[in-house]
Amino acid sequence: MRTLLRRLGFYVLAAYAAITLNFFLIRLLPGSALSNILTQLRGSSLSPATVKALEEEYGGGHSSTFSQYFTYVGHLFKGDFGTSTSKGGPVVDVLTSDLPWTIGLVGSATIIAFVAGTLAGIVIGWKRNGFLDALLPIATFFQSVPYLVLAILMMLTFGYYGGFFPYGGNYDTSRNAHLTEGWNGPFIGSVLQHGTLPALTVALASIAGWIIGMRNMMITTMDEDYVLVAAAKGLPQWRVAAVAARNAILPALSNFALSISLVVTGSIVTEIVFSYQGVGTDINNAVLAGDYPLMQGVLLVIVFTVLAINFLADIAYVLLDPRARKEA
Amino acid sequence: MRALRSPKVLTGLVLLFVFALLAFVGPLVAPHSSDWTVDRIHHVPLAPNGTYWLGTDQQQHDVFSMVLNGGRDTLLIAFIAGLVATVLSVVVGVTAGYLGGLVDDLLTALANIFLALPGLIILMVIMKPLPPEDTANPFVIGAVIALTGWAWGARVLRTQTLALRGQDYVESAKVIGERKWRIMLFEIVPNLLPILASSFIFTVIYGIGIFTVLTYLGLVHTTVPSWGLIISQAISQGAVMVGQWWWFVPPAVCIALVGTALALVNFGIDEVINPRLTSARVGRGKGVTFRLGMTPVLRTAPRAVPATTPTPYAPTEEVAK
Amino acid sequence: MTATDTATGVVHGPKRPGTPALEARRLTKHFPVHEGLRRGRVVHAVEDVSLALPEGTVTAVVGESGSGKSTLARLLTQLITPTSGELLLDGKPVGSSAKERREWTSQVHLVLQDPFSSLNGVHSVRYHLERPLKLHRKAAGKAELDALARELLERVALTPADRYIDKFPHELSGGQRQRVAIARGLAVQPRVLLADEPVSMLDVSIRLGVLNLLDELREQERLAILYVTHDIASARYLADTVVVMYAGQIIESGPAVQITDSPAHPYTQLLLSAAPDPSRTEQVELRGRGAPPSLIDPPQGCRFNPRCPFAMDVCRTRQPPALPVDGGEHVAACWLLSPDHASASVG
Amino acid sequence: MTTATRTREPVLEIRDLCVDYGVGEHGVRAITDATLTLHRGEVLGLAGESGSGKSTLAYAVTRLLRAPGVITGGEAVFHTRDGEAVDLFGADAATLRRIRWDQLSVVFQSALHALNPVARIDVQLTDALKAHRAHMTADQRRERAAELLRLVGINEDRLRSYPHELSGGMRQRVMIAMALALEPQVVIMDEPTTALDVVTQREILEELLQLKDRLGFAVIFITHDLSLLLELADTIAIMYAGRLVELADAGELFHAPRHPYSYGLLNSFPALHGERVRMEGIPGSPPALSAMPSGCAFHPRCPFAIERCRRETPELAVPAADLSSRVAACHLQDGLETVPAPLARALGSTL
Amino acid sequence: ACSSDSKSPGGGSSSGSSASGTALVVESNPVASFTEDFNPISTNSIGRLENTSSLIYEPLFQINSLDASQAPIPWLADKAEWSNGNKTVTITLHSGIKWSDGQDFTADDVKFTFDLIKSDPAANAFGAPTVSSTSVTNPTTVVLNFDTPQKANFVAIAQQLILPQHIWKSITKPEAAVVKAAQAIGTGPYLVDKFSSQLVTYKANPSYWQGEPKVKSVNLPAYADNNAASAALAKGDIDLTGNNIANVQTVFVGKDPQHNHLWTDKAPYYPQVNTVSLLLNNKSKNAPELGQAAVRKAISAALNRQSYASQCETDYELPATSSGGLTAPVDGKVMNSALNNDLKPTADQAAVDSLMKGAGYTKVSGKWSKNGKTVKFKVTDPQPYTDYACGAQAIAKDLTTAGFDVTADLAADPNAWSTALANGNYDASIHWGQGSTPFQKLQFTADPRLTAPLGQPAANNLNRYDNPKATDLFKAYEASTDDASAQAALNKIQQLLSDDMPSVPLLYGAAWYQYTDANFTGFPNADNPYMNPAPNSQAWEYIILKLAPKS
Ligand SMILES: Nc1ncnc2c1ncn2[C@@H]1O[C@H](COP(=O)(O)OP(=O)(O)OP(=O)(O)O)[C@@H](O)[C@H]1O
Ligand SMILES: Nc1ncnc2c1ncn2[C@@H]1O[C@H](COP(=O)(O)OP(=O)(O)OP(=O)(O)O)[C@@H](O)[C@H]1O
Ligand SMILES: [Mg+2]
Ligand SMILES: [Mg+2]
Repeated sequence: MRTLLRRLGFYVLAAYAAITLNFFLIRLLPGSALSNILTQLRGSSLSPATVKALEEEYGGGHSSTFSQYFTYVGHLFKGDFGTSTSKGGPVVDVLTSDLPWTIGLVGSATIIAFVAGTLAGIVIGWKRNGFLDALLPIATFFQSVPYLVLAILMMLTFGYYGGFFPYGGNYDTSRNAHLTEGWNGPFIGSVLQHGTLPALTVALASIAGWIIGMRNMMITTMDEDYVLVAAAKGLPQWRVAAVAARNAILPALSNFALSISLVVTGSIVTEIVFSYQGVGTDINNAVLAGDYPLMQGVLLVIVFTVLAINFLADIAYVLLDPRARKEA
Repeated sequence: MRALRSPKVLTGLVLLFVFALLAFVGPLVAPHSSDWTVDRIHHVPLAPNGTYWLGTDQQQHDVFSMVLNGGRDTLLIAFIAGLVATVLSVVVGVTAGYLGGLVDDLLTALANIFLALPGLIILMVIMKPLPPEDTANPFVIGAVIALTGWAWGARVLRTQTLALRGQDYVESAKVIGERKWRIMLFEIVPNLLPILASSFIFTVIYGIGIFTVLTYLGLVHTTVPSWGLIISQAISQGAVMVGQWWWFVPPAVCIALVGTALALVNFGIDEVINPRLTSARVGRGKGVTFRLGMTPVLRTAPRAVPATTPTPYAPTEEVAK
Repeated sequence: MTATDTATGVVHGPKRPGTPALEARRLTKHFPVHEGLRRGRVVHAVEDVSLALPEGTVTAVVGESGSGKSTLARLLTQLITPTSGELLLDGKPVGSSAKERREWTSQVHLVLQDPFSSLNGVHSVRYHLERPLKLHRKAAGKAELDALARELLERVALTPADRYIDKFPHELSGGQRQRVAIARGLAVQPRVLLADEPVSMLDVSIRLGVLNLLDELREQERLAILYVTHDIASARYLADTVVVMYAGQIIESGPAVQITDSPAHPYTQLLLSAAPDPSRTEQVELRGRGAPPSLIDPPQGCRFNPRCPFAMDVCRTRQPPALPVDGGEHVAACWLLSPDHASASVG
Repeated sequence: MTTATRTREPVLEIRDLCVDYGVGEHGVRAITDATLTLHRGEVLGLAGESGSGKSTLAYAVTRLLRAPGVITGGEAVFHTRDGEAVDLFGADAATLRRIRWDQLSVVFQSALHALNPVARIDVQLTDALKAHRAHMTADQRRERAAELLRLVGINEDRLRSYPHELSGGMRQRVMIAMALALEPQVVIMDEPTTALDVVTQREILEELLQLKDRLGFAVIFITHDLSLLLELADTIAIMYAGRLVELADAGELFHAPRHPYSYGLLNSFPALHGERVRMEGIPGSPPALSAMPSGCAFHPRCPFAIERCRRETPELAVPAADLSSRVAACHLQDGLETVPAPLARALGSTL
Repeated sequence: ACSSDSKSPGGGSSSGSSASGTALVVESNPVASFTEDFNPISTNSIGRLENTSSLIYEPLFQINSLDASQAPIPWLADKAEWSNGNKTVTITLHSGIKWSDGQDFTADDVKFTFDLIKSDPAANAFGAPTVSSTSVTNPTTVVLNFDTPQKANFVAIAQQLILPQHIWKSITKPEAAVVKAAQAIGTGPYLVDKFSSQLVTYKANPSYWQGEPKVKSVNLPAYADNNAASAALAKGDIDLTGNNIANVQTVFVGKDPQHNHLWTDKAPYYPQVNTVSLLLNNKSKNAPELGQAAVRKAISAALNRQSYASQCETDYELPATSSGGLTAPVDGKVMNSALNNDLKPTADQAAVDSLMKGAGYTKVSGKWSKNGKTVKFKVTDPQPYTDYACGAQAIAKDLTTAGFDVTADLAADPNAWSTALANGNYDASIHWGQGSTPFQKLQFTADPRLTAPLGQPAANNLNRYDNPKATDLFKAYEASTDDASAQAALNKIQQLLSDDMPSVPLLYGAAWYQYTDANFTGFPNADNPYMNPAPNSQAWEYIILKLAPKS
């Protein structure tokens, strides 16, 4: 329990640091929502008075940074992230509408990749130099090709040229689709169809890491005496493999938590390439439009999610490893 | 250097060498400079032909020349990112691991926070305020990328340092009166080299990917076309939609190959760090399968013992007490 | 249980005329433990140890695992700071400033158990030897360093020096490595050499070589040597004086042969009866089974009393002082030796 | 030392065992032509320096040797409880599984590493029962696990502990209890007590010998502590550089070693009694597998080496001077050479 | 649960109320997702982002900016009369108009709206001139008074969307208010049907004052970026849009040549509606030489406009031909005829030489210099605007060839770039023209009254042109009460710009416009140019009302 409490303490600290960093980092940025708005208002000859008024509104306030900071923190605690300057409406609304998509896409892809990759790693490691080892170079390729290139390749091959899957949007919004958001078959079908390619990209890019990591851990663990003991006991093969896998999975679990922020980075890219409408595209648009409240909101939500996943992984680790539990 | 024998590592090294060469001499041997154009009027990219091996882009730049010119920045930036990140991770990781205590707590918390922050977003935010001179400077970009890429290495190095800290040779160095920094630098760091190499390569791969993305998102200011920039322009100018593959496939393939090459080399380093992985390779292709608990029996041993085998030892009742 | 109970006067170790090279007075080391939310608990790793190491002698420290042998050795090198107690070099107390501590490193050297890990695999033999030379003897110039390094190798019988000086640890056998480790210790020209189980990781066939080397160093260099081991037979072989530790305390000390031939403390007796001895003919009986006590919460009185087959009431309440066994150097901390209590003895 | 109930019945016969590490040109030979027989109820000690191939031999026989270890020759015949003779090197996986633990179990050097750190003791004690005694119910298995713990002197309330919650001695006891769970014919023990201190070591060994007397299994006991073996074993095999160099009854070996290496080893252990004399051990260090000396591998360190030792590899043979069936691999003992005095002691004399 | 019939005409299974018939799909700006805000005066509501505000809220008049001489089209207002030296306008409203909640639309609503943007300048996103006072004469007549002549800015008054007073009077910070679908009450032809973050649907307002529109429903899907929108367009999923699409002939028209159309089927394919110019910062700190008219004119003479038009704009835009700053293809009728075709498509080195020598420069090792200083500056444009980036590089090349010391500076971030421009923190930059009337277009590059000091944001005259003569001429235009004097003033301004060249006209900027007539007919095109199709709120309302489903 104690370890967990300590970890929790760290997470609170990290969250606070993120909140603060978030505030000050963004104050450092040049440009503002103003120029974005002025650009949008082409076609009208704005009077200097209007420009001034808009500057007051969007050009960054003039009150002291400190008091801004406290207002910001105070608002955060009330769940108020401010108003998006590029999309209108509270940032919270943007997040509530877009975050579920991202979580659904990235979450499912990551979990599928983790589970499938780990299982594959276990099998490949167990078989050592079996024919499955041929998977390794392929896996290496996917692991090392940048997300962007991978996403583009996927979009071109399976989407644009192959035509197997749609490669833009979250579901079919075309005029003949007549889909209603909600838990109904056609809608979910469409969501799955549209999610396939981006999810595949996220999954493929990360699965290789799990396969290789798990294989290496498996081979390392199989060298442990207790695995040999399991074999010496005349246990069935799968039981011996299970003993090794059960121990090898522990480091994989901490790696899982570590890699989450990489996955997040990758999924932002994936969303952008596949025109997927989630917080990844949001943050890109927010950066381009100088929409700082939205940027802050997305950044915070992502950091909090990563921290939460890390904490969950910590808990899982403690539950799975009796040695960690002892310290706890 | 047993790792060198692995065909994977060898392929990786050869590829890397080729690309490193390309980065160095590419700009020198490129038929044209990056801003050279075939003409100033046409806007339909030329397909690959005898003169322009990889065709031209919309502005009639020679793609082959751009690809040759584009490697240097990409590799340089990734390399610098790897270098800076590795140095940072050594400083933080080894210091935290070796000194322990409050320093460790603070540095570890710092690394963990950087781990939790999604690098790309931080970079988007950091790159924005940089003046154009800086976002065009490979050293600055590399350093900034490194800022988001050091934490993994630091964590691994810290864990490893914790293990090395207890080694007797560290204790022995203390006993002869070595100073702390010297112990860290001369006793611990050399033993971390394989891990450093691995984390360096990892960061370089990360650097290539993130630099490509940053260019793609238009956050990098550069006048020399990097591979990422070529891809980004091809996509924004609709090359994908009309199938002008020669414009974006070559740089994409270059990036993919460099990444793969690095990962292959990392394979070898992994085996140096963890020799057990090497033993997993032994016997491949020799008709021997190693399975846990089923040691293979290959009756190849020459009979060193002649037919007159000495009587196996069997104590007799009389001799036993 | 208070420290004042114990014999404050007894300083263990070989008795030689003059000031001992190194003397420890009432050294105590408590390691803080972090367990649960209860704070302020400590491991009583070394308790009230007084030990003198005169030059030209070998003192062996024996005892079971966890009895505080290594902690004692590390305390003497100042790798860890004692909770209380005092260290004297040639009769002079040492301060704790960084400078004095560095000074100390040139006088006292520690050779560790595992020659595979006590030499850094990335450095050559030369580097290992030249570092202390540079640090403490301010030897300058390549030639001078080289000459000194070769001389050191020859002193530990790694001859010809040429064959070894540019090798890396992994190119040497265990015994050769341990010799290099010792040579490095000699490089600082120490007065005192502490050896923490220097041969336990070595192959049996080469152990004696290293022990014999230590013996020669005692004779030729007049070093004061502390030999830490759990192998009581080798302690007997090498040492002038054997000091037996149990649960952080010295419970018996005296001339090596005397200790092994007629141990006085029940724990020493137990230790001897457990040691393998092929020439033993009768079946041994272990008297005092069980595990050593928790050092966080050591037992009242004599720390051996829960296991002791002869435990008396007094053993459970009062810590025995070091009592003379036969009028000589041989002392043991056992109430059985006290005339007041011996009568109550059962065995 | 030896017990009255000594039978002549062989339980494990190893003939001409050869083991390589690596295949093909990268392979090195770790065991050459090892031949020995283990009899029912006997304690066979295997001694020798680090790297001499003791563990390799033990694991190869049980087919538990890890990659890149390969058995390149010889055979190992195991006589089961039911009198069936199984060639372990020809056996298929199912047969091996059947014999393992049920008839032949192993205690590893470090119990800390040999116990699965994430499984409770009871699970580790019962999983072999589950695999080999299908008819037992969960309750019976539990009861048996508790019984086993009591057998090695551990309170059964420790059943639900994890390995890291036990002390080193307890862990090693658990390991032994585990090895005895199915009452095997043979237990192979690879340095089972090296990591423990002497008092605990002796406690455990005493218990082990009692159990052996009660249950009648045979033991292959591997250690480099020859003085311990001399107290413990019935028969001792000495290995040097991958070969068996001497094989003799424990008492014979102690009093009258026939191989110079055995002699040297015996001279490396300072005595607990008597006069303190300077001993020299064995000069030099053991050879590396990849750079074996020609002829007798021991000749560079041998004080008695003759020219022949450099050229010819001696074979295990009954020393000419002995009538017993003890064997040693030394040219000096072939009856043609003059045997140096230390190697020619008569039985019954003292060192 | 009951989703089996979801493909049947009539829309989603759950919505019985959705309009019948095929929906018209429009798209204007890529957004990742919508947030429910239909506020017409906010700068970032759905209506503003997607140019659909006037489907709900309507202006007083409609303007076809393709023809500068065409009179405003009466809409909520029937007529507007200027008096008092162009300082007062009396607006007569159409009668019988009702808000969609049933309340009457009256002059009070118009007065309320103009009062509101006076008291809250931030709400004045259309740039309507600020009134000094307003009064309502009767329910259909409202009088707006101004301090200065404002007839020249009538377009901005005409296009101000009118808000229902009964709803908006209680809203405190109107420009930031969030207007949910249910509160989106206007006079317009459509009502919000359904809102989801990925798709907004509008349905026809059955009681619309001009009669229920023929297009019964309008769909507005969210496309995360240009690529997604282009792909959807190519598939025929979008009926009306305006995107800059590379290879538009292949990617869009070629996919269904029968139905997929652009403004015309020949290059430049799009209507050319504004003047893209090379803004030269007259007050540049780096390059004070840019403050000299002769240098600016020499720069103009050194450019290869045709090259930018073909290679950078892929022939979607034409090279500029008039130095007066107006857009020849649409402003022909009001252009100063003396300035027709005085800009050359290719560089004229001789002209450069004479202008520079005239200004006292000499060529030293190939570079024009004076007092040892070369004319050294940067052309800054954002990397992501690939056509401008291309242009900037080409211009740098041309100018270097001509003897200037110029580099292209491709800013990574458009936002930072536009901030730099607004604040006067640049030397030179390619920028599109702004304004929907010829006068506004000229104001954008040259009205000294609309600029701001260096370091403060300006929305017009980013090149910081400062010339009292220009101020006078702009004032003269505003004061002119008849067409002839107005035209005379306009000609003078053009002449001044031609002489001084505060910014260099480069290209005629296109209004991006793509449509497919597979489902609806009646789109404007070169043959029937009834409205400027550039994505603009009012224009789209006007166009949509002209459309009819294909039978
Ligand atoms: N740094 C430390 N922190 C806390 N406890 C420690 C520390 N070092 C040693 N101890 C404890 O002090 C006691 C004595 O340990 P020490 O290593 O001196 O024993 P030892 O006699 O050398 O044993 P061994 O024969 O196993 O080497 C042990 O209980 C040990 O757990
Ligand atoms: N995986 C391996 N690859 C190559 N050589 C090996 C491997 N494992 C062991 N060896 C070599 O085989 C020889 C015999 O090793 P083994 O472990 O059997 O020795 P041992 O007698 O058990 O030594 P110890 O007393 O140290 O346990 C050694 O020389 C060792 O170096
Ligand atoms: Mg110790
Ligand atoms: Mg072994």
